[in-house]
Amino acid sequence: MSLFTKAMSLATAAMAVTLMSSASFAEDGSGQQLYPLFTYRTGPYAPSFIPFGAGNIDYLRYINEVEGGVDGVKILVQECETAYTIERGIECYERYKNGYNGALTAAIYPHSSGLDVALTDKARIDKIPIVSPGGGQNIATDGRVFPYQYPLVFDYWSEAQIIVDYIAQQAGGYDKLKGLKIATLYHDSGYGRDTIEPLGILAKKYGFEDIQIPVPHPGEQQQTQWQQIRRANADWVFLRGWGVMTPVAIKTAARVGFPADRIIGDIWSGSEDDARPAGAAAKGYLAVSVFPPGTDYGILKTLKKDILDKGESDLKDNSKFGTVYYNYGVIEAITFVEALRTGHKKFGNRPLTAAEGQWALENLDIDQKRIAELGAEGLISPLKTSIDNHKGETIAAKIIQWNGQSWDTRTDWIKADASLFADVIKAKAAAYAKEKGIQPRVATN
Amino acid sequence: MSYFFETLVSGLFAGVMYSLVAIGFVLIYKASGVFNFAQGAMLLFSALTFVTLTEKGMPFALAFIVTSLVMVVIAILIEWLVLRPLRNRDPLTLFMATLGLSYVIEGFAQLLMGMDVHMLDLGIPDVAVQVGGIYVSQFDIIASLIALTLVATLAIAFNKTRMGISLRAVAADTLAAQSIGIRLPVIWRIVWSVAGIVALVAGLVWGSRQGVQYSLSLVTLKALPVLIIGGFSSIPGAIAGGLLVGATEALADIYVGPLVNGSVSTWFAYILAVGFLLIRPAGLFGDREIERV
Amino acid sequence: MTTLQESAPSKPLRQPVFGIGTIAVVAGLIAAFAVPVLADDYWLSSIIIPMVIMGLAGIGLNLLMGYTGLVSIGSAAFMSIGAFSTYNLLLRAPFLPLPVVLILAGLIAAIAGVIFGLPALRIKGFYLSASTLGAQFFFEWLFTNFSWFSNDSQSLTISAPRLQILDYDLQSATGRYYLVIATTALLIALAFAIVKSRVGREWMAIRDMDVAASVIGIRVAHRKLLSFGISSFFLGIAGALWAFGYLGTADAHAFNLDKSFQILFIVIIGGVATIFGNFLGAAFIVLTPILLDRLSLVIDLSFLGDQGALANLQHIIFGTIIIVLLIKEPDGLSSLIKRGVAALRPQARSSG
Amino acid sequence: MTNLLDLHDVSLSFKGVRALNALSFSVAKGEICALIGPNGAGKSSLLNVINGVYRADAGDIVFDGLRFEAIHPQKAARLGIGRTFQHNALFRRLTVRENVLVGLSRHGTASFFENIFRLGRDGAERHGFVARAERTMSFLGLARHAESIVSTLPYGLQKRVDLARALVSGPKLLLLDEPMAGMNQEEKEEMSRVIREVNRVFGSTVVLIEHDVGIVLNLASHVVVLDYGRKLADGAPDAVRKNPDVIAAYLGTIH
Repeated sequence: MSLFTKAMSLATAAMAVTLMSSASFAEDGSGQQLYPLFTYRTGPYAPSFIPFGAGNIDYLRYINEVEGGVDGVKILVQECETAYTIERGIECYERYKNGYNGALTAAIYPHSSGLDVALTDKARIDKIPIVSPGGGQNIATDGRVFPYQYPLVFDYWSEAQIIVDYIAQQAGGYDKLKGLKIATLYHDSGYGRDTIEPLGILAKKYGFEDIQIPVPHPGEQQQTQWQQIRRANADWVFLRGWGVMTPVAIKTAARVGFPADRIIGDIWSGSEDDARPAGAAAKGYLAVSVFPPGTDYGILKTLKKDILDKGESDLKDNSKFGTVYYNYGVIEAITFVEALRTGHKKFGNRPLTAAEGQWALENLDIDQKRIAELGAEGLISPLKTSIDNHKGETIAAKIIQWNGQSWDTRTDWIKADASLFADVIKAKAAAYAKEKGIQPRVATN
Repeated sequence: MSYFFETLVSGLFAGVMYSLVAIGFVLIYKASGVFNFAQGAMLLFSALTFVTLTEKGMPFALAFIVTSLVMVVIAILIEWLVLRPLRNRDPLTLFMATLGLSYVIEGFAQLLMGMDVHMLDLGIPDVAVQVGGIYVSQFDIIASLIALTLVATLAIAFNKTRMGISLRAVAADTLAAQSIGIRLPVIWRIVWSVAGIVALVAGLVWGSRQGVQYSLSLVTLKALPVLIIGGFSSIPGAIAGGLLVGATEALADIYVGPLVNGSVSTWFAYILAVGFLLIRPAGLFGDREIERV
Repeated sequence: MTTLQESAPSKPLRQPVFGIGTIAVVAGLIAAFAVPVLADDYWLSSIIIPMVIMGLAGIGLNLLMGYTGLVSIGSAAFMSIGAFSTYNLLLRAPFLPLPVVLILAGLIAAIAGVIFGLPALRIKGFYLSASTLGAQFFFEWLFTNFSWFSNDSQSLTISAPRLQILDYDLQSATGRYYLVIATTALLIALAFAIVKSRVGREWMAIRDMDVAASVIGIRVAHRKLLSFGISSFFLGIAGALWAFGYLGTADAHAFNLDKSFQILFIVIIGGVATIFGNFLGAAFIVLTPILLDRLSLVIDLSFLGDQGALANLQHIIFGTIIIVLLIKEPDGLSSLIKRGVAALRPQARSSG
Repeated sequence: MTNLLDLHDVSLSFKGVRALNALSFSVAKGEICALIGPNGAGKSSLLNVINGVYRADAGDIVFDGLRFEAIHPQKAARLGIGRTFQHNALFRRLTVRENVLVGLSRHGTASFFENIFRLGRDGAERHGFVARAERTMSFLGLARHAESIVSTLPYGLQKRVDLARALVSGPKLLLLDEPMAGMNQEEKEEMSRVIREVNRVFGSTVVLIEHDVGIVLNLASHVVVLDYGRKLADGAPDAVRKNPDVIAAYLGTIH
């Protein structure tokens, strides 16, 4: 047997032992609530995950160590790397769906829109709630058809409304929208195309001209697209970018002479990492913000004092504290903790099962008062779910502006009119139910 | 009509950017017959090293030199650890080895220098200037000048220096070159080093445009159809192929895209390249091999 | 005899009816059908099923690459064709039973394979490999850009409307496992039948020396296209299983370039011109990231930095293993195992 | 005696270099014809033109009554032109038996589906192929090595496998490109005997290239001498041996 053969067999044996026995080495988790943290610390999207994951971890660490858990129940964080791929995400889901070493799973946050979709059928069979704040499927708003999907906080149809509302504000009223040209430059994918339909409806309603221009993934060349925009004499550009597409768009806009303060980025085009690489060209660039950046919120000050300054933060680079993605992570962790509290009120202060977690997520009510108690005023807007509405009754976002170094908040919460698209979404959910043969639930409580 | 020309011109400039990446592949292919898939990873690595150094306060010129040296060291390591043990193996094995290599280099790049998105400002103003009724970006003009300078330098180096002549000898006939005393490992080390420096230049130009981040390594995929059309072994081919791909892709996006409700540029260049291959299997400037039996 | 003989791909043509091979096959089948009794849902759903399907995809590429000598880096495109065809056939022709749908989906992928294999008649080597990327990007675009393929679903994803054979529902992990393992077993038998037939010999002849193959009268062009077609047939069915037997739902990006590379690595790691080797390669591809991820739970790796460093380390280890295998073990893990077994059984070797 | 092969004014050049220059000659059915000439005389190129690996620039060829200017190698094989190669062109990762079996490909009658599912004509084809391969292998003394991977065999045996692969399909014309290269005297004589046997038992007409003039003049019934793409002499061994041009240009002082 060659040395190489020996080494390989030794490695194989070691791997087998690891795989079989890893569970038994780990600490006992009974009495704790599991939070399976789906990470993507590698790959093209890692830059956004790193601060996001830190926000997640820091808040849960604060809850565990400073507040002694959620109503006394400690949260056990277990990381699982998905590399933003669906198959590894499924492995993570299968690994943690039934808990871990005694710690119970109440809900799973897949941290990926693609994975959220891929888990839809599995979660229905396994009865595990899947929660995707800011990144869920819009049709899953209808909780009667999707009992286990929670596209909390935001959707792109509401985003289109908010953009149009903001433009109307700037123009001086909805009647001034008539004749304006709003170009949407979108990432050519399911995500990017999602706003074509609502903008079509809005254009008909308000009489603005709706121009749709696709950018193929990854979007490192956009000269022709921006020439189209300039040629069409667009008044505003709604930039629905993803990854590298955003800075290239901002730079190319500057090159063809389109003003940055007439470009409004989507929530995934509105982080520091989207604007900063565009350099000076990005000054004045606007973006929709559901997860407002900044450190001037009560909870952020608390985290700084109790976690960051004690060197217990997951951040390696403290300058990322208070960035869009960090705050997103904190906000997401708040939804988890608040869901647990909601559940504890009904089921008692103990780890929740998936069924109990599902009930809690369906009965969330983070109102203005609770937001103030959390020290999250200005950071989150009220969130109230029901069996009919798994997203939250009011959807709101702010508009922020890049000053060359950081984001400035331009507006207060702009609320989307939920009634406008509700019927279209319901109809889509009904069609889905029919295709899948799902009997929609009726509200019982 | 001016819209057509504007699209054409911007497409041609985009093509120059593709060529800049493609040249690195051609160099390595000529000298070692390897299609180096890791070129994209080298591009990422070099650009990341450069910005990390400048962010630490190192002046531009010094950072460029230090990064170049790092690329030389990497080239020597690659020759020693990968190419030498795989000598005399078929080209496809070497190609697959470079696929593995790209994982290693990307992994190291991010392990050592993190995964942040970096801004890179080369101090080139990126504004539009009007030339003959057409808007042209100043940045594009300068990027093209950089590419031209690079090509000219390489051409002189190949044709005038002793090293370059040895390299061409290796490209023409490896066995004969070895028999007259040219040492292959030395040639490989040099060529991979030069390719590393070309990757650095391309990485800086691309990086200043889209930020230095992981997706820089994906520009490889844009360079591939350029290489198929231009031929893997020809620098003029890489330039001509780049221009052809850039121009047709831009025009197709404008004139074909609307017909198929979307952008076609992810695949258009490849289909163009495949069509091209069916007509001219060796590419625009590549040599056609005669099979000996 | 020598070790060289043991690695011979061919066996004597006449075999006893109930030889060791038959017994091994029967034992293997029994074992395969007993797996759900021993393995829990996690093992089935997230390790065994993807491993088997990726192994099947590896066979698909290996028929083209290992047996005919044509390297494709667009394999995932043909998987996506199989997946999207299956979805649309199930949706739009609900009277068709699942096995028929799978075969039809494979045939559609095969037709696409033949069309995108046409450049092989003019070009070789990595010119050909690079041109297969055309298929990769074209189909990813096609299935993203025309929502008809995903029945106008908002997220452009497809999910199986129904998964059943003769009223037996296959949605559970065990059901999906049986679907996957039965399909794979049949396709393994088919793969063996092909490579042991005249066609298989002719493919290998083309791989080893295509000019000589042409001179002795083998229809080289026809055989190359056939190889593309059959390879794509396997990949198409593997794609359908990947989408519906494993992921549950899929979009075009589930079959991106990374997937094509994974399949290529499966063939390199498992060994070219093998059938079972592909499952070794697939095991490696599926298990390595999970193992490295789990390693961090067992051993304190904080000295390496954070979790992100560990994830990058995975990349490095993975790439290194590919290179080391290419250098040390060009015939892949299957030949390593053969030699390992031979080394452990010296008596058997001297008597054989 | 009729001619099996006629070449008329065949020319071929590579990148401006003339490999064959208006070459004409005939091979009679059943004879052993040797092509001799120095390296670069165009001998291998000539074989490549006859069975279609190269395409002649000018001239035409008549094989077994069929006239063509260029032919596809597969068509040539179907017409009954077999071929061995100067440099090793075996299917190196296959066994000897597989190499020989592949040589029968053009005789395959079963369809793809019959082949893989072992239906219909497959059984007859399989049996016929195996029988023919076994016969050819034992005829060439390869039966012992049937299961060996060819790349592991010594050079001399590989040459024989190459011959077996060409012979097994029963070609009317067998083109042998230096079948005795690299062999010692004893092996060469053994190979000569085999070629003569092939010619006698299988009835194949043989055109061969060989450098060893002594061997050639004993083996061949017809010798064509080439020099720089031109024909220098053409005739029976004795006549060629006495041709003054040949003596001057090539044979020198031998005999």
